[in-house]
Amino acid sequence: MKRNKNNNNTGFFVPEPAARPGEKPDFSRIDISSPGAVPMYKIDCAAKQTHEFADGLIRVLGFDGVAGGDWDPKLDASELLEMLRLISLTRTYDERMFKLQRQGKMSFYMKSLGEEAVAVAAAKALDDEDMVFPSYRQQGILFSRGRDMVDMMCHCISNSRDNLKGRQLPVHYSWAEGNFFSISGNLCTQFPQAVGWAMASAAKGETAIAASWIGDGTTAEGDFHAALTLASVYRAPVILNVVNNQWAISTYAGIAGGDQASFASRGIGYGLPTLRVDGNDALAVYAATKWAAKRARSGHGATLIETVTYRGESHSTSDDPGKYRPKDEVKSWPLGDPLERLKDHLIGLGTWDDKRHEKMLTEQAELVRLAYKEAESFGTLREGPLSPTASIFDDVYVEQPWHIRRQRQDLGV
Amino acid sequence: MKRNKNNNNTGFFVPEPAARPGEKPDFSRIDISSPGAVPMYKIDCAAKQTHEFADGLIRVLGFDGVAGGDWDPKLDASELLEMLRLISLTRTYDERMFKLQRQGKMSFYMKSLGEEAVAVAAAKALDDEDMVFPSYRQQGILFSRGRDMVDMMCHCISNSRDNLKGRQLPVHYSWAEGNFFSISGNLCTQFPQAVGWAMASAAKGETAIAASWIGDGTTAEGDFHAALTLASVYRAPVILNVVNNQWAISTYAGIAGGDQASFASRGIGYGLPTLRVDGNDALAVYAATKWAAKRARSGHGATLIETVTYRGESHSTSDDPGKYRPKDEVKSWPLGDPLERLKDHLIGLGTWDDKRHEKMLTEQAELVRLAYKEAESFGTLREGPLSPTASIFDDVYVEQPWHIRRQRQDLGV
Amino acid sequence: MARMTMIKAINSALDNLMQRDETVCSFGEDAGYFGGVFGCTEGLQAKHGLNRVFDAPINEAAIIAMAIGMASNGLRPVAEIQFSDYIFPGFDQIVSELSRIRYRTAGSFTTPVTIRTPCGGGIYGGQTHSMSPEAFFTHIPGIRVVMPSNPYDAKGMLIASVECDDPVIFFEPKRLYNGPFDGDPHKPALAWSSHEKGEVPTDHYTVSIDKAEIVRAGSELTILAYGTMVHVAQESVRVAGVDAEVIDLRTLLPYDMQTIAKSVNKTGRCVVLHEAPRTSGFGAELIAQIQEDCFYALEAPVVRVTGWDTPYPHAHEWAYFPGQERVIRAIKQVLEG
Amino acid sequence: MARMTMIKAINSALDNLMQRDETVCSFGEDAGYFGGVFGCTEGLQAKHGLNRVFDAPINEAAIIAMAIGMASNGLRPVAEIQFSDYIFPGFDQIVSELSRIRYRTAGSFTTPVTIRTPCGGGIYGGQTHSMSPEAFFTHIPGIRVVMPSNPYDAKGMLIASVECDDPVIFFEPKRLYNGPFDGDPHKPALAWSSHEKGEVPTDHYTVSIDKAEIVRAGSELTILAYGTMVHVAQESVRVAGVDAEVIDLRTLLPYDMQTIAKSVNKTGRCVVLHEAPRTSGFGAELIAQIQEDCFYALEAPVVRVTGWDTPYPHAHEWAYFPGQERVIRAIKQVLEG
Ligand SMILES: Cc1ncc(C[n+]2csc(CCOP(=O)(O)OP(=O)(O)O)c2C)c(N)n1
Ligand SMILES: Cc1ncc(C[n+]2csc(CCOP(=O)(O)OP(=O)(O)O)c2C)c(N)n1
Ligand SMILES: [Mg+2]
Ligand SMILES: [Mg+2]
Repeated sequence: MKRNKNNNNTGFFVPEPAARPGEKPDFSRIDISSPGAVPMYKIDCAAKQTHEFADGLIRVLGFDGVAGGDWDPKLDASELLEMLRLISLTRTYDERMFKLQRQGKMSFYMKSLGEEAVAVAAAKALDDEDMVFPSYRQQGILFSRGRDMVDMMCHCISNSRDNLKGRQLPVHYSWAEGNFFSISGNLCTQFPQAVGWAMASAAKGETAIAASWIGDGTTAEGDFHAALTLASVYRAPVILNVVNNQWAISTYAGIAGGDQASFASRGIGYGLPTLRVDGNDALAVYAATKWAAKRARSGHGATLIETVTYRGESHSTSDDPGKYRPKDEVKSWPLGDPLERLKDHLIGLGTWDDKRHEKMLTEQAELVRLAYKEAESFGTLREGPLSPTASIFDDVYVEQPWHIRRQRQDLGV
Repeated sequence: MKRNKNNNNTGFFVPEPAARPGEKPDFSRIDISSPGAVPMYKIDCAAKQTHEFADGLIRVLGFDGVAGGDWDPKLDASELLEMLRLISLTRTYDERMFKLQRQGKMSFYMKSLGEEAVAVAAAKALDDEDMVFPSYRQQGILFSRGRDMVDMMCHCISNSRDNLKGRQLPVHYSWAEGNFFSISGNLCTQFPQAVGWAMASAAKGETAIAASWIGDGTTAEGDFHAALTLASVYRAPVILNVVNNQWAISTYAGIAGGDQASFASRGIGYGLPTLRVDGNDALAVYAATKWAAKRARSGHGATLIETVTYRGESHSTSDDPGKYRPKDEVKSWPLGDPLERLKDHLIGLGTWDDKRHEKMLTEQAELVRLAYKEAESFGTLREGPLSPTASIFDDVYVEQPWHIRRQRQDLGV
Repeated sequence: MARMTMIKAINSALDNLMQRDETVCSFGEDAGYFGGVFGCTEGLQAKHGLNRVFDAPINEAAIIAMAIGMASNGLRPVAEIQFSDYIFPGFDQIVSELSRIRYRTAGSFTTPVTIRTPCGGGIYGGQTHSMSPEAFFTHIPGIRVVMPSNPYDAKGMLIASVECDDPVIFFEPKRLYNGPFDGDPHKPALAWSSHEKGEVPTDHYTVSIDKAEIVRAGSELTILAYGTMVHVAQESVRVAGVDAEVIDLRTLLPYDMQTIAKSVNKTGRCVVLHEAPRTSGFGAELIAQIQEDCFYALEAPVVRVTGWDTPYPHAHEWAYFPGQERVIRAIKQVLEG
Repeated sequence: MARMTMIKAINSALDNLMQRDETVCSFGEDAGYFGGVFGCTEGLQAKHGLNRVFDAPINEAAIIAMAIGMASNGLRPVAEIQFSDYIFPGFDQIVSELSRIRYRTAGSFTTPVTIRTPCGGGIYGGQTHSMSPEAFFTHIPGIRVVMPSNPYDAKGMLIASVECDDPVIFFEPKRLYNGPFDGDPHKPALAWSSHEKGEVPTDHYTVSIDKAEIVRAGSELTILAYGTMVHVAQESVRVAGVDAEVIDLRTLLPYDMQTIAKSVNKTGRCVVLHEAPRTSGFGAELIAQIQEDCFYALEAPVVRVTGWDTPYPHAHEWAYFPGQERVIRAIKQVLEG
């Protein structure tokens, strides 16, 4: 077998990231148009119109902290502050939980560091009745929708108050009351389910839409194609989001085809409108989501949104990113940090300052600390109490059939 | 549940074909550019360049029978005649086999009426060493590669000479000696396999490429996405063909998303070059395949080709198309008949005439009749002889393991 | 009451369901306008509208995922998979999603989906239109697996399945669609109109999806069968002239162990039939549980009569299909054993 | 010889294979540059090049289909599926394609693919990192299914699998990657360096993928186990102080019935262990065949000790995992029964 390095005429091509550990980070592939470069589209525009910018980047917040361009959602200061608070809270929570995992308090954890705006801003642009089908990196939605933090922690430490009775891995939240669909450990499965949910909503004549999120790596799954096909064919009121944070565990976006075309452009072949968005720009994410939601709600069908961002932390508590990417790659990330950028914007508007920011951080850290204290009072994975052991036999079926009943008796519970 | 008809703001949209039984056929959606409308691309052009015409139509043969435009492959009269002969032979064979099925000679049959050029012209543009992964409607490839017709028939009637030992449904040919991969009854599975085959060829430093064919309906399968992703990421020397014959059993191409965008345009999001071709124009199919093959062989990777054609017959011997589409829809098909068009072209060139054509048809009919007679001498499904009964236990594994041996003994064979 | 084929019975069930409950909808490949390649949904789109009965793209994962999403939003989808041989692209959505959503959300999301799919051999369908994949599904906690053997049960069980809050895989033995089949391909085909189980009420009724049915009471041995094999069993018993108790399992997950154990404890001998390959087929589960629950009553090894451990061959269909000869041989074997 | 973890043993097998046979290649999600999330392919890309060891897109169907295509063109691909819980998107390519290509082409195309995939529980992986899906695969004629229980076998069986002309599903019990595990989570973790089966030659050798191994000879009863449960069985036997014959099946399809039957005919009593859910688990097949082949030797019902018929719960891992207590209870039961 010929063992040719890339790009020869013999041997197939295996894409490689611009930089590996020890090499200089290189993000020259990220094309940074200025705010305003992508025009705002009419809500009922032809999908084709959006395709022109499927490789572009919808941006609102300039690096000078000034908002501009067609897509500026022109939010009130209070709305902006609320997003800032939520992004920051998500980050503070993640930080603490990650540490607690290292201390053995839970079996597993996953942060959303550096991409919190993707979840928070989208959630704020949706209605609370809209059903979200997130992946494991949109915990920001839960904060945005006001889920009780103690409940979230109780899930993560699998204690007696875990609303999922200890059955799911940490961070695989489910919150029916908040229209937050159960996160699956299996990638992409929820993408076409979201389309089905949205179709049901339309069939019932209801106004709620659905939104789902997957990562760049996950776009390779067959279910991605299933979702886009269904969404296109039935014009379902759904927003399909690809969070391109550049990495899928150790493989960069090129292994999913990201070097050949943007993930947004995948929508072109299905005739779906596509928006490619600066994911670290909360205002741009908000505006794009709002547009897609309005479009869906007014009967024009689905939109594919790619948010371009960067996974600031390891994939999960189980891997060391220093083994596959330059250690300080995040520092070279050209789209900056969503928290800092929104903060700068607010400071620029004169409604915020470093002092208030520090105070907020301190308060949030304390809030998280206290919440965890309370959560622990309901037990931890290691020490218990957990949900009753017998409960592992519940909810397999509506009623416990004979064979499961026998097994419960076998276990003596 | 609201039961709204299409296109309302409530209720999801269910696409419907332009015409159902009893209605007037309507192919106004088929956009017929003239030969020459789509330019020829350099063999190493950027994929993007081809995307401009992803909804266009590469054509060579005008309806006046004259060849023209950049894509004219400028074939010799003898090559053109050979294609004519093969298209006609495929049709004659299909015709006879379909009738024989109706007479109970085989359990099942599928014709390729009206789309024979897709298979024949592509096969002629490929090298014989190239591995083809066809669907069940590319029997034309077998004729083009010179497979013995008696062998083909013996397979279809599952007799003692069936090279597949009666294990496969009729028309699910496999012919290793002719580099014709086993046709699967499961749709789309072969599409990503073809990419793997092509990668192996590249890895070995060999020049053979792979080509695969699926139908419009089949593009909806997850494996379609698998194939395009692999082909794009690894720049595999493969040609991925979508034969858009407008129908998938009873569902029209819109149920696979074909109303929203062309199937060729699916390639855009993967950065694959896309060619959309008049499938009833043997010269255009030949030229497009030749281009893609050359591109693949010179290390520039995969191409997605959509051939636009029309399924002239029922899906198989098991359905009645009069139940789901206008009976005479084929007559309104704007791209005509591949055999007639090539014949007209040859007559225009002065190398063919109606008399010779009639003679060829008669000779081919006789050839097929005699071949079937010979085939039947090796048995038929109903009367036998079949392959030895004990052979059903062979080839499950390299060697027969104990449990299968026991089962064979159980059956007493 | 009316005489119906199994196809008509299924159609009637769907029609009744859609009439009574506006959340019921039905879709699949060719299952909208055309009414399905076997005609099970014929006429339903015209009657109930495009949003309730519609064609789906050829993607079995998409079909099942769409059903899951709809069910989680209050609908009762009935998804058709054209042949059970083609259910595997959607297998992940069943194993990882459909079967677990109630469990992993502690009951806060539920997905009452029914998946209908024709299965089994006997129609010269070759290896991709003949599979009996039920055993795979019986190893998936959280779903129910059922298979009727006649029009009356098909209708009643389909209604019960759709009305059940658990997800159900509803297998339809396609060889029985138009008439009973006793395993002898040389006899003229029978029609359901000549069979008492072809008598089907046009109105709504249910047949339990928890209970097996003793279709022939007997004392010498127990024969466990489902789908087409129920008819093969009955005819084999008649031909062999033995006093067998023939049980139509009807439901495979959970299966009705009470009825099974009672019978085997009584007869002490048992034959298990299925069309699917033997190794790790559903017969294995039945036997494992029988030897656990009825060990001291058993007077001979339980014998399996099954399809072979090969893909389903096309031409040699009748060498593969576990017909009367093999069943009768097994009956003799357990009686002598 | 050297002491190796199971991870290193697998790595060494792949390295040997690639060195000897230039058609061997290996790929999977994170299995290229990074060397796999468990490190099984670490260093191989650097050593053997990008075209032989590479990262794959996250699409298990694509991975398996790519392997099939490559194998049909003369390569010997070893595909890694990151967790066996995630093999189902590729299930169709296995059931409908990989297992049947030799058969449906009468041997003219063959696809010698090996699929490696970590399975089993014991690592707090929750319902999507703990599955034991082997039973599904044992119902697919045309593939082989194997599962080693220690580094020595892992290497020898992996080499045998890749060199075998049949497609092989090679399950790696992830709880054993770094050391043996006897089912007691409260004991300090053991390392393979302290276990004789951690002794692994660095050179090429094979271990049969047709033969079970009697890991403890005994006379009172037979215990059938594979993967992690082999170690649970051995420790349970020690604790219970019984003279059990413990058989490590190693290969599940085809399984080594000769060794099994010989043992059960000798002991007359049998316990079958697996982590997977009970209903239609692989234990069912073993029992069905045992009662067929050893009926008159059996003195008590064969007992199954298995995972429960529920998804694998996260927090209550040890209530789900079939540990020593349950095994010992079963041993007592068959000895008394
Ligand atoms: C079907 C399936 N295959 C593989 C995995 C293992 N896995 C978990 S996360 C992950 C990477 C996903 O990357 P991406 O989609 O980019 O999302 P991100 O983690 O970056 O948010 C992989 C391979 C899985 N969970 N499910
Ligand atoms: C996985 C799978 N699903 C469903 C089918 C049943 N089926 C066979 S052919 C067909 C229609 C295919 O239509 P298309 O792809 O347009 O090809 P054409 O028949 O028009 O050539 C269907 C649904 C199948 N064979 N395999
Ligand atoms: Mg990512
Ligand atoms: Mg078609």
